[in-house]
Amino acid sequence: METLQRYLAEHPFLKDLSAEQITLLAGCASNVRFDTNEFIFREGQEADKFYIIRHGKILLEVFRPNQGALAIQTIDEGEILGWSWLVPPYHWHFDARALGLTRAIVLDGKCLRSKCEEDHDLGYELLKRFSSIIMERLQATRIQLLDIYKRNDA
Amino acid sequence: MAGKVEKPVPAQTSRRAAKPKLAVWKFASCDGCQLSLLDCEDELLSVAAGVEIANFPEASRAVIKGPYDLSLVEGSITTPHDAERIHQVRRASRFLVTIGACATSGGVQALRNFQDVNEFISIVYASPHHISTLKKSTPIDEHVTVDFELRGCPINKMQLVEVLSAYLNGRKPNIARHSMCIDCKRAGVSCVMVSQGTPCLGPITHSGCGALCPRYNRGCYGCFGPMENPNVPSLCERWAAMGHADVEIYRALSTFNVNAEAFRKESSLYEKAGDSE
Amino acid sequence: MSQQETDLEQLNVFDLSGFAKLITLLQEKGYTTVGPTVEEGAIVYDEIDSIEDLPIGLTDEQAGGKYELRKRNDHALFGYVVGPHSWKKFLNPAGLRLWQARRNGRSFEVLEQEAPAPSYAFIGARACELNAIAIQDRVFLKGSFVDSDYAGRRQNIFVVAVNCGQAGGTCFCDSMNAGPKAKSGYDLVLTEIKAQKRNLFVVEAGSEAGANLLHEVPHEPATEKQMARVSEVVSDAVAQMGRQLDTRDLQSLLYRNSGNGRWNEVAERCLACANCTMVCPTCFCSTVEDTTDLTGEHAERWRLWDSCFTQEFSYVHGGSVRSSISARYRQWITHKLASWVDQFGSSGCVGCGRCITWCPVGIDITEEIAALREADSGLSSILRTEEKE
Amino acid sequence: MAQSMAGPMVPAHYHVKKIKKETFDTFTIDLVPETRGEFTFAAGQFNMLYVFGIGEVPISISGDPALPATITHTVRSVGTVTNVMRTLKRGDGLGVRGPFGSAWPIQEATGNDVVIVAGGIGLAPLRPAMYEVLAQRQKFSNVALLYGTRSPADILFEDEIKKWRGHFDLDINITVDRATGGWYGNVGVVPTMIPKTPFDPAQTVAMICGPEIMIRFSVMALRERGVPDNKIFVSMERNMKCAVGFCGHCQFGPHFICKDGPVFRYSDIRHLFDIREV
Repeated sequence: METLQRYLAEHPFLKDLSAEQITLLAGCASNVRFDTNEFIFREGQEADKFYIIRHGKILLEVFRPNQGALAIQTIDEGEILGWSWLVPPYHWHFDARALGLTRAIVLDGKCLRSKCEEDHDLGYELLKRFSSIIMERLQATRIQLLDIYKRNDA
Repeated sequence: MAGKVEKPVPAQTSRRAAKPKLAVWKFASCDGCQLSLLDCEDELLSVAAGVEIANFPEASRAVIKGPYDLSLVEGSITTPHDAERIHQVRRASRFLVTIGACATSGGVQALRNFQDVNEFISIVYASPHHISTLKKSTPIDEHVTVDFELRGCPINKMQLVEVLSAYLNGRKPNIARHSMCIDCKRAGVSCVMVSQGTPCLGPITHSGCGALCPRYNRGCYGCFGPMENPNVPSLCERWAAMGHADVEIYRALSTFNVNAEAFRKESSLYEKAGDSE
Repeated sequence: MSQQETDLEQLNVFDLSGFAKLITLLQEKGYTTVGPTVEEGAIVYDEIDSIEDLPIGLTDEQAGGKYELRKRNDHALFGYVVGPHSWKKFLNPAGLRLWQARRNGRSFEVLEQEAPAPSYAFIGARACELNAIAIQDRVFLKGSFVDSDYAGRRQNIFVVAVNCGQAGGTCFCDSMNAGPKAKSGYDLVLTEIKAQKRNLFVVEAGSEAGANLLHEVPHEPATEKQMARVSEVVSDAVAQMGRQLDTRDLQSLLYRNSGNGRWNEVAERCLACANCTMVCPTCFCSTVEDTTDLTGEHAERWRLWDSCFTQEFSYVHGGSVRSSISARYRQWITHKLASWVDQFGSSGCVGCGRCITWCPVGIDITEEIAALREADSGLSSILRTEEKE
Repeated sequence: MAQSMAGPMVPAHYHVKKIKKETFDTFTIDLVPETRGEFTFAAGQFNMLYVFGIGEVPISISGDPALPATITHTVRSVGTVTNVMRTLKRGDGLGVRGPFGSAWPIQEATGNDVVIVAGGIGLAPLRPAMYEVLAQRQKFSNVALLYGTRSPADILFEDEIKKWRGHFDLDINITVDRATGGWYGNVGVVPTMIPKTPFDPAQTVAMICGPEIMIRFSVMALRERGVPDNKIFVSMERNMKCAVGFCGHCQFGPHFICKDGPVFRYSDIRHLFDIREV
């Protein structure tokens, strides 16, 4: 438990949170592991968690009828997986699958949501951090959509 | 329109095996563009050495069944039969190049696109019921995919030779899409519009004729149609400021390339004046 | 030797017969004499056999998009300014075969070049044009690569310059510090003065070749009165300048206004026809065309005058970088007046006014700069007010 | 006219030594001079390649500067000239003018971390820089290669990259925009890898080549990490006809890409990125 708390305190994503807030987060956190190709969540399921990847690689993909899964993005060690727990209606938008043995810290979103309602300072801090992640992902997706390496035959 | 230029062409160079088959097809037109090919006297032997002329109504009666490596298409689509036939030509052709204003923009016969065709027919023909025609004269690329468009009324024979050379050598034809003015200035011809007040369509017209009219002290008639992004409104305003009536502007834009969008769009603004005359 | 030194410094005078002799001498020395002559309502540069071919007694009236020849009430030989041609057509031809080659098995060989271009004697080059030649010299001769064709033509020319006695309606060489008095770049410079109904030319040598040639032309030392006329003639021209261009801070004005709305405004009028760049005596852009004959055995590479106003000019696979006319006009004027300085150490404009006269819709570079300046000062005053608040 | 034989527009004769297919639309072509001699160039420079009767195109040099006996280019066939070039056989003649342009700042990077960011065919002009860095690996601290392509099938120089990975002293990260089955690597655009790459922003020289948009966003990510603008180098692209500063086509603001570039210090051209259609 203590190592978990220390890991969270040292993680760049949670930098500058107070000791109390870290303790509070640690209270909602636990370690988890996924085997190769194991799904962490699937589109449409209730989103009540988020993950801090400690080791391994997660693939976000979208399933297209008749064409199978399309990879959208990979999430690496040190990065945050999942923000849907924060935004109603709290459902996952994509499938997330481990590309290899993956270890992560999972935080209970449901529990955090109610804590954020009680403690708006914490809520604000988390919202700030997650909104920048949402922004980065949106930006990356937009560039990806441009298909910049496409052939432009004369 | 003229943008879709090249498909990857395999190098044919000196290792040419069989001669590529060339076909010339005529749709609604005056045959003038086909004749440009015959007019290439100096080059004709080389053309004949380079290609097998498999179908060419103006030059020979021999008709060889397709497929053809290169089809030159002259004329616009004006009848239901032609609208079918062009698809057959496309299917039988590896490359299809349209030649001339009729094939690339509908030609002067596209003037009817803006009038009542049946009325024309009843005036012109003794037995109008024999006539089967479409309401509009349309360019080839409204019907099938075109690999290259060669402009002009008629086309410039040197440009035709250039397209054939480019085809035979598997390279991109050196056919510029800029204004006629560039050709005029390269040739050292003084601007007839500036120095003599002659109305000239050169600044909005596609290059290719070698500034033929200005060389003879005349304004450009726009035979090669609109250049790449032409600023037609600005030139027309200038003509008006020079004292040219709306009807003159309308008529200048309503000739061989009347159906080319940039010309049509602007001429329609001056059309009223043309009608009221 | 001492004789030549005197000539280089001293002003002399000759009359029409002296001038005629000068032309003949140049021809005898193997020069093709080219100069102003009338063709289809304009004064162009072409081969001239004698002074009879010059536009004697003519003048040109010029305005935005307008050029007209008129009779003068005298028989001046140089009573006009510049026309649609510039000397670049002789030094940097509109179309030039760079080389030709023939197939050689699986490879090719470049063939021997034909005879060199003729040596030209330029008769009647103006100060702005000498500056334009100097500007093109910097492009083709002074960089890391030397254009050997240009160099070959350039070193063979003989220049008989003329100081302008009048300025045209679109002239602004004074603003660009490029005229009307020729300061360098000539072998001989003439100033046409009238004396008792006679055409006289005050002549000054600008090179040893010029001084040597002058020896062979009958001439006499200029009188003090005649010498005084030279500066009067030039100052008359200055007073007549049809246009002005405020060059203060011009480079940064253009750089900081790349997003100015004025570009869209001028683009409404601009035809992107490229006339301005074709008539400009300094515009040097070209395109390269590789051609073949029908047999495919013979290939050539040609260089042709090109323009930043065409779509193809900025084509990078997939499309044109400058697809809008506003971007192309901005590119042209910014290059001409601003980035040219970064590239070659001087402005690319000599104030000859050709781009104004020969623009079919009369777009005026001096007017555009004035408008940009106004828009800029309006903008900066707003910014300043905002800062204060 | 007499002098133009020696002019900079006349190509020198070379012939094809080898053509190797890299991906479905790229190939690497090795050329040797017709007459004996070596071809020295600096990493980042380009040549004008002329196919007889077809035309000429600018192609960056992708070979090893330390091996000047052959010149190597990696070409994407996207036009008439490159389509024909792909069909050339060993022994076929080809015209070469060059080398032209500026070079990657290998000297300046000495003693620093090196971050090489490549997109698509943009790895080709950066490969000579990789060779030079690897040849004197001890002179640099961390060295990272961040490489993005459209799909796994578009990855260039896969064997070589595998070899580089085996050195264990390089950070090699490849990402694709579109993953296909069997791809277990990164998915996403190159700039997203910059925050995750270990380097000291204060002691880093970055070199970027790829589509202009990819350059733009990579620069942003590097700046966010704190890499100063004058330590970021980018290779730019514009229309080039003559390669010697005469034709004017490749102007990029006051710069000629052919002689002032293609490699620029970002701080020198930063302001141009703010201008549309420059």
